[in-house]
This record gives sequence, structure tokens and C-alpha cells, in this order.
Amino acid sequence: MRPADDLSGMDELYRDFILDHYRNPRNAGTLEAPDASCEDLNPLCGDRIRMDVKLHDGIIEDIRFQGRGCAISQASASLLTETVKGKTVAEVAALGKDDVLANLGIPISAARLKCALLGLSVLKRALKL
Amino acid sequence: MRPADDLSGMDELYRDFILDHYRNPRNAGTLEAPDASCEDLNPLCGDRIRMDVKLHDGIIEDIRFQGRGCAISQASASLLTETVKGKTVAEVAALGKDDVLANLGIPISAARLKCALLGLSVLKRALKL
Amino acid sequence: MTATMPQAAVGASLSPAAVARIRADFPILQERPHGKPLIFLDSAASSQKPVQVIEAMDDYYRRYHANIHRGIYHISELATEAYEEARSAIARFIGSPCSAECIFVRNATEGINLVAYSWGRSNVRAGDVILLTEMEHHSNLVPWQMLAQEKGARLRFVPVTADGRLDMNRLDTLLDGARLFAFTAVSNTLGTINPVRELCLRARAAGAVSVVDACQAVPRMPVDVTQWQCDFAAFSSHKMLGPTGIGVLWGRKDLLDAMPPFLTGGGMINVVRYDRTTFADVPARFEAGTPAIAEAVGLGAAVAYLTAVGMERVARYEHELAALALEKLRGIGQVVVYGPGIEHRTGVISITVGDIHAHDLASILDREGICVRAGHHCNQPLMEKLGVPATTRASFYLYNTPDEIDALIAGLEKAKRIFKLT
Amino acid sequence: MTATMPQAAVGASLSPAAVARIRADFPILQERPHGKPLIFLDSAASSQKPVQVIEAMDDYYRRYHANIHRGIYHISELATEAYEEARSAIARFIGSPCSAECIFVRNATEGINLVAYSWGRSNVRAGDVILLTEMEHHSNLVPWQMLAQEKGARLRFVPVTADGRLDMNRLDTLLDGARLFAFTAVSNTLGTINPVRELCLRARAAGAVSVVDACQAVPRMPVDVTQWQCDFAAFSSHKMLGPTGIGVLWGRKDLLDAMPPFLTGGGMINVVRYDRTTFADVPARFEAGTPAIAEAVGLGAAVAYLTAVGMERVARYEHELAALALEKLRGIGQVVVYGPGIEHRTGVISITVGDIHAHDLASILDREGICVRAGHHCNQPLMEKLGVPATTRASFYLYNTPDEIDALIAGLEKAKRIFKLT
Ligand SMILES: Cc1ncc(COP(=O)(O)O)c(C=O)c1O
Ligand SMILES: Cc1ncc(COP(=O)(O)O)c(C=O)c1O
Repeated sequence: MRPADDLSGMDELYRDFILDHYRNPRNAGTLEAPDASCEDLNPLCGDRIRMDVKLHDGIIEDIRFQGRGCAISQASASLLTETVKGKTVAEVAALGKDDVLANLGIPISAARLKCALLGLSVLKRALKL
Repeated sequence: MRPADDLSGMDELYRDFILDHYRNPRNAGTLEAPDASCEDLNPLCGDRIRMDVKLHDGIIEDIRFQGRGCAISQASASLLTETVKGKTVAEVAALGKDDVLANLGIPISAARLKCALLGLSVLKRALKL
Repeated sequence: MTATMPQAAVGASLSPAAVARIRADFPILQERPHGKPLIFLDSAASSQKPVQVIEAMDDYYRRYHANIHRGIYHISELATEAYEEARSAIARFIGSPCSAECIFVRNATEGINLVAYSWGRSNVRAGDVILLTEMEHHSNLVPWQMLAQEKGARLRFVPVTADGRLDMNRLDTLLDGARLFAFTAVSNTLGTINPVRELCLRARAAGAVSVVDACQAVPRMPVDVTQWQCDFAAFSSHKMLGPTGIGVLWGRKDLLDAMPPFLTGGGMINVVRYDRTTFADVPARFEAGTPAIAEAVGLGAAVAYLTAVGMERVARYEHELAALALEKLRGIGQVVVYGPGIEHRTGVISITVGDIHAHDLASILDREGICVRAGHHCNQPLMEKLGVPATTRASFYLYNTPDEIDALIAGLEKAKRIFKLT
Repeated sequence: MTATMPQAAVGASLSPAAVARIRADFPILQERPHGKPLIFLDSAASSQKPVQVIEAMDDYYRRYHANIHRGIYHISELATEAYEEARSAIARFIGSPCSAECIFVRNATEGINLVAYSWGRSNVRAGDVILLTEMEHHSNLVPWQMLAQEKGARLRFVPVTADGRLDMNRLDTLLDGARLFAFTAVSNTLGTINPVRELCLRARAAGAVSVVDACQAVPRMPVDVTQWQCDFAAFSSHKMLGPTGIGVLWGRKDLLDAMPPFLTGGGMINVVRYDRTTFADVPARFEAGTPAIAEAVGLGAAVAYLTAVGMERVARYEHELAALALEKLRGIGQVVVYGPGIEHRTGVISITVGDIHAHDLASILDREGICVRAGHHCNQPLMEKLGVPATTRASFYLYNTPDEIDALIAGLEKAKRIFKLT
């Protein structure tokens, strides 16, 4: 049997703010009569996210998300809603994988990348980007 | 380039009497109104044999075969017709792989066994054995 | 083709020394992902391979690869013999009276599709009932949905009880009017061992053909299709120490003989004309094109390996590991174990831990070198029924050890600390 | 996964030194059947494998085998990457703009069946014409007979001319009203190289979808599906230095996107409920169950090997060998060569010798260590048309040498002496 390791390495992957966003997602819920909306899932793992957006003059006035899945996908979506509120659709269009990863600030393995990017991909589909 | 070998080894496989039976098959042809008849082919190689039999009191009174295929299959069938003429159906039923190979008197590889046995298998099917 | 065979000790199960010798046959167990020893607890998804299997295929490619059946030269004869010997070895391994009943396919999934297309399309009619169970893998569910849709047939499902077993009380009612009953011998999510013989006999009594998904059974317990009394059974090589790219559909000879071909082309014909074709006898009729020859050789070597170890022992040892794991898991708070009690299960254990999502749990265990599966395990509707989006699944096989279960437990405890669960 | 690559010399074709270095990569060439050096002239049936391919699969099983796609642990990620990298490598190798257009199947036969079942059953209607040619392999004939029979469609055939080529004069008439035109790029019996691009363009102009049997083309000449302008193309790994058990169906993305699934089960789904299922995007939609992972890795290594040698060179060298063989065969009496002149053919040569049956000829050559194919080559109707029950076929590949052609000629002369032909 192997000795119990300390938490270094893994608390890197699951920092406190990630767990906080996972358990207390920001902008959680749905919007009534959203201007744009999309729901999708990652069929490989079943992670599921819905994004509702209220637009005004090409600016994201309000946004809500609802989902279920792993800490990475849910925290990433929660962080994303904070990032994009008040931004223009063009600014969202410019967002990519690197922005999401920078937002999370943790190392993501190839197998988990789809989790991290699910929120952005759903938002972009909602906005027809 | 390799030196031309002498024929030993291979003339073992293709002795004169095999070639003779191949080129001058005994009991070649068909019978009018045979008492038993069957045609079959080896789908893997396309060898094809038909056997017509005239029976009298359970004895093979006459037999003809028609076929196309390799020297082994055709010579083996030709030899078989000589063997079984005058024999009882029960005696034919008792014939097996070893008898055919003894008749041929040459080494047969696994891949060619079906060629050697095609005649017997068609004859047995004709006689419903 | 390889001479060395595993040296398992005599006894009811596998001794630690026997397991150590088995482990030495599996090169991958020397790997150190993330700097930790590899602890492979995902054999239900795909098992690892012993050198005997790897070398049998190597030897094939290095010494006697050639296309089979129509080759009149030495290495082609050797290849043909090896391919057909593998078929015979598999037939013996599963108690089939006749090797022609074993058809080589790519995997269990293709085997089940073969039955659905060939038997199903010519035997199932509008209004017929196809009976399944609520615990089927997508591979034993979706092909029947497709068939039902094409033919206008109806699907019914044997319910899964709260403790993860088939509800046998309703079986005869559900079987009433069924043309076909397809079910798994062992659940790949719950670990449940189903009463295959009873299910087959009751299907037959009701006039239904039985299709057993034997994917999780053949690798881990003695299987005898004659004793089971089933009509079809499908399994995959890659879950039973064999290579990827090959699997087996076993079918009762009289049923196979009456079935039309599925895939057509070279190797499965009798006479071909431009406008029509007659077909070869089974098994050739169902093996169109150049088959997975090296893979058959590898699967033959896998069967030889498992036979040398002894399937009774494999089953008992796996059961011991499962009992140990269940006991230790009971000692950790917030762990929920799905599936039945130990007396009805094999070494496949699905769990959830507090609000830690299965993917996060698997990622944390991965950093410890521990390989487990996380997700729906191709059992989406069952997950729905269990009310969980995903579970984390550990599965054991003959090369796993009690120490590895301790490591799993330590990993779960670490995950709880990371997620601040008490 | 393996570092060493063949060291082919620079030049238009392959130099003797380059061929010698290539031969050193093929362990089987050291074999001595019947005490004679192995002379393998049956690559059109299945090619031999270089160590690079054998070792890539070995390495996979020894270091990173795991089921793909759903595994959240290190070796599963490695396996998934290797599998998808192989797909990309194959896409590049055949000029496909997008790797999702490459679907892994067991062999070319399954690839063609996939098109017949999935595209065919939803696009071909009663009275429609399916155009084939008289030189098709059973694998590109029987699946279309089955489809025509199911749908009430009609088959038509492009005739083969006396010199073994497609009769292009009648093509437009035959294409009139055709839904689909399936043809081989290279005849596996006659060696004929067909004008694929022209055939595809004329099919498209007539509104027919083109299906290219690329089984004999991809191994032996540069292939670019974009240049060909075909809609589908199928080929097998085992004929192009790769392992058995895997092949590729290439399809135009928009066609594949619109096609219903063929085999169903794990890995090809989106959402599964007990009563209905939605399917994944291509290529996953067409890859049900655990795929041939090791075999994909092996095929990737084969493609890397062929790329390193250079397909232009492979084609030129094979053409040289064919020219040499044709010239030498002309020097032996009673030898009939089938197929077109050298300018239209590749290194696949079918012959008959006097009244020596092909099987007898192959047996005699076998004793000399020479492997050739004898029979109908899965081309029964073409044999019928040629008026021969069988031919003996020699086929050359990058590891063959002029010396081996001399040995073949000597073997044929010996056969004539045995059969007392002058
Ligand atoms: C032209 C052609 N098409 C199709 C096939 C079938 O290939 P496979 O048996 O690998 O499916 C072959 C090879 O036998 C061939 O030569
Ligand atoms: C119970 C069960 N059935 C079917 C399958 C499908 O097996 P494969 O993917 O090898 O076709 C699996 C494995 O994934 C399984 O566990």
C-alpha cells in the first residue's frame, strides 16, 4: 500500500474558487423570453449546459446558465457568465480556448478539455457565432 | 537467381499416372437416366465434379463423371470411378479420406485435400450417404 | 504459437504468489503514469494483454502472415490453420458443440447487430414484441430500437429492482408474445450477475429466441452456452486479454443455417454470377472479406491463457476482490455503492462520492496512477433511472491485488479532502 | 510511436540498395518454406508487414492500451490520441480535406457494405439503376446485388474489352439514369488501372454517386480522393503493410453527414432513452462499439512507412517489375497473360500455362518457396467471361526484386517439364 500523499498537484486542479463556482454557480437559472438560448451536452460524458442571453444593442445585458456535470464544466460556465456580462457579441466571438483556460487558471488534460470548453461552445451556438 | 532444380519432389506429386488420369479421365461423360446423380463444386477454388451412377441390386453397375479443375481433383475422381465400379453402395459408404489418398499415392497438402476428396464427396451425396 | 503459459498455483482462488506471476506477464503494469505505479481498475472497459497474446500476434506477422482460405502455399496454409484453430479453441472455451457456431466479428456490438439485421429483419414482424432489460448496454439496446422502428415491433423492458437486479416476477408476463429476449449476462454498470440459464429457458418456453450479451461474462466466469441454453451470445476479445478488432458471435447451428447473409463480398460466397449469388455455409457465410486473422490468433492465445489459469479461479478471485472492496467502501462516509449485494455480483463496482462528479473523481484518481471509468458506461437510461448523471466505476481482473484496492480507498479519501467533504 | 523509418534512396524508382534496405524491415522474408527462401508474390491478396508496423502495435499493447474516448486517465488519453492521429495520417495520405471523412471499418468489404446499407437503403428506389463493371471483386458486386434485390433496382455493367479494359464508349449510355456507379480503381485480377477521375466526373455529370473500390490502388500508387472527385472510396489496411482487422471507408463529408447509422451501439450515440436514440456526428456515428485501436495505430505506422518511401516511387518500382515480368513471360511458350498492355497496368499479373490448372501450378511453385494465388480471385463472373476456370496470379510490391521474377520464370518452366509441356 502506498503512503497517503499530500494534496499538492490536485489542489492545483481543484482550487477553492473552482469548488466555489461549482457549488455556488453565478448567474444560475434561466431567463424568461431570452433573446438567445441554447442547450447542449457533451455526449461522451453527459455534461449538459443551457445558456439564456438577454441582448441590447449587441451587448450582453443579462445571462443565465443551467447545467449539470463536473466541477470543471460547471465552474467554467459560471466564470464565463461573469466574464461576458456587459461585453459585445463581437467580443464573445473573439473568445477562445485560451481565454477559458486562463479564466480557470488550472492545468486541464486533453480528456477534460471538452468539459472546460462546453460553456463557451453553448454560448457561441446561442449567439449563432 | 536460383539454379534450376531437378524434378525430384515434384514428380512425386505429379506422377505420370496422375497426369494420365487428368488428361485421359476414365469413365468420363454422363449417363442417360442415371439412378443417382450429383454435381458440386469447391467454392474456394471452383473445382467442379458431376457423378452419374447406374445401380443394380445395390451394386454400382455403371458410373460416369464430368468435371473441371486441377489435376489432383480430376485424377482423383477418375481413379475413384475405377475403384467403385462393381462395388456395393455399402462399400462406397465405407470409403474415406485414407482410401482416396492411398489411391492417389502421393503427398497432399492441407490446402489441396479438398481437391483430392471432391470426387468422393460428390459420389456420396449422389448416393445419399 | 507461444509456449510459455501462466503458472497459476493450485487452489480455489488465486494465491498472492499466483497473482504475482500473472502480473509479470503484463508488461503495461510496469508503466508509471504521473510517476506513480499504474493501478488499472478499468478492465470492464478493456483488459490489459499478457505477453503471450502480444507475442502470438508478433509471431504471426513475423513468420506466417498471408491471406487465408484460398492460398495454396505454405504460409497461407499455416495462417488458415491458425485462424480455424482459434475458432475451435473459442468453441471449446464456451462449451459450443461445434466450432462453426462461432462467427468472428469486430466486437460484441457487431455481433448483436448481425443478429438484429440477419435474424431480426427476416423474423420480426409488425406488432411483435422484443423484450430487453433496463440494464442493457447501448450495444444491446440501440440495435433493437432500430429493428423495432424498421419493422413496427414493440420494445418491452424487464425492470431493474431497487437493489440492481432483474425483476423476475414480471418476466413471464413480459415474455408473453415476445419473439426475442435480449439481455446481458452481467451488468457492466451494476456488476449484477443475471440468472442466464433461467432467463433462456423461460424465453424458450415463451417461444422467444434468446440473445445473451456475454461481454462481461466470458472474460470473468466459466461460460457454457450449452448449459445456458441460449440461442445467441456475443462477446469481445479486448475485454478477455485478447486484442482489439475481434469479437465472437456464437449462434445455435440450426438458427445460423437458416439465416440470410449480413455483410456480403469475398469469402462468403458459393457461386457468383453478375446477376445473382449463392452463399457459403456458416461460419463463412457471415465472414465477408479478409477477416481479422492476426486478431483471431491473439484471441486464441488469450483463451489458452485464461484456460491455463482456470476460469473458476478467475471468477473466485475477482469475487474476493469485489467483497474486499465493498467492505472497505462501506468504511468511507458519503460513498454510495450501486448494484446488488456481494452474493449477486462480480468485480464491477459503480459508486458516487458526495457531490463530487465522477469526472472530477476520475481525474483525481488518475493523478494517483489509478485508472477508473467515469460516466454513463453506455447505460444512459439506467443512469437516468438511478437518478445520477454519472458514476465512477472500478472493475477488477485477475491481475489486480488487495493493495490496489487500498490505493483506491486512499484515493477516494484524498478526493474527499480536496472537495472538502467530511 | 516507432522512430526508425525506411531509408529509401533518392531517385525516380527504388534502387536495388533501397529495396535491400526495405527488405531488411520485413522479418518474414527470412523464412524458408520447404527449405527455400520465401518469395512472396501474393501482395495483392495481403501484403507483408515491416517491423515498424509490428512494433507500433506491440508498443501500444505494452505501454498504453485502454479503451478510448470515455477514459479520463493517462493511458486512455494516449490511446485516444493515437487512434485519432492515425485517422488524420490516413486522411493526409489519401488527400482527404478532413479526417472526419475517414471511417474505420474491418476491411474494404465492410466499407462497401456500409455504403450499400446506409446510403443505399435510404437513396435507392425501385427501378433505379446501379452501374458496376464486369471486373468487380465480389466485395464490390454482391453488396449491390443485395441492395438491388431489396429495392427492386436494376444492375448494369460496364463491359470489359478484349484487352482487359473498361469499354468507355458505352459509359454515358450506361450511366443514363444511374443512381450510383461503383467500380474498382485497379483490377485485382487483370492489373488494369482504371481512369478513376474521368469515371467519377462522368458519374457526377450523370447524377450518379461514385463508389471507388480503392483496395488495390491505395497500397500501390499515390491516391488523392480530392483529385479523383469520388464520393466514396474503400480500402483495406492488410494490403498496404498494415495489420489485419481494419480498413477505411472514405466518404464526402456532406454525404456522410446526411446518412443514417449502420451498426449501432456504444460510442456512436448522442442521447439514449429506452425508446429512442439520437446519434453522434461522423465519424463516430459509423463506429459502433470498441474500435480496432491497436490496428489503427498499426495502420498509422504503415502509412508513415509508405510515405517515407514515397508512393510515386512505390508505383514506379512496381511498374518496372511488372514490365520485366511481362517481358520474361513472353519468352515462355504456352503462357497466356490476361489483362492490358504494360502502359495500363500495375504489378498484378494473371496467367495460365498450357493445360496446367492454376492450383497445380501454385502447388509446384510453392515447393520452390514461391507464393502466388490461384483461383478465381473473387472474380468468378470475370473468369467466366475470360473462359478460364482459374488463373495463377503473381503480384509485386516494394519488397520484391528482379531476382524473384527470375525464380518465378524458372518455376513456371519447371512446372511445364513436370506436366510434360514443351
Ligand atoms: C479490388 C478488391 N476489392 C475488394 C477486396 C476485398 O478486400 P478485403 O477482403 O480486405 O475486404 C479486394 C481484396 O481481396 C480487392 O482486391
Ligand atoms: C455489457 C456490455 N455489452 C456490450 C459492450 C460492447 O462491447 P464492444 O464495445 O466491445 O462491442 C460492453 C462493453 O463496452 C459491455 O460491457
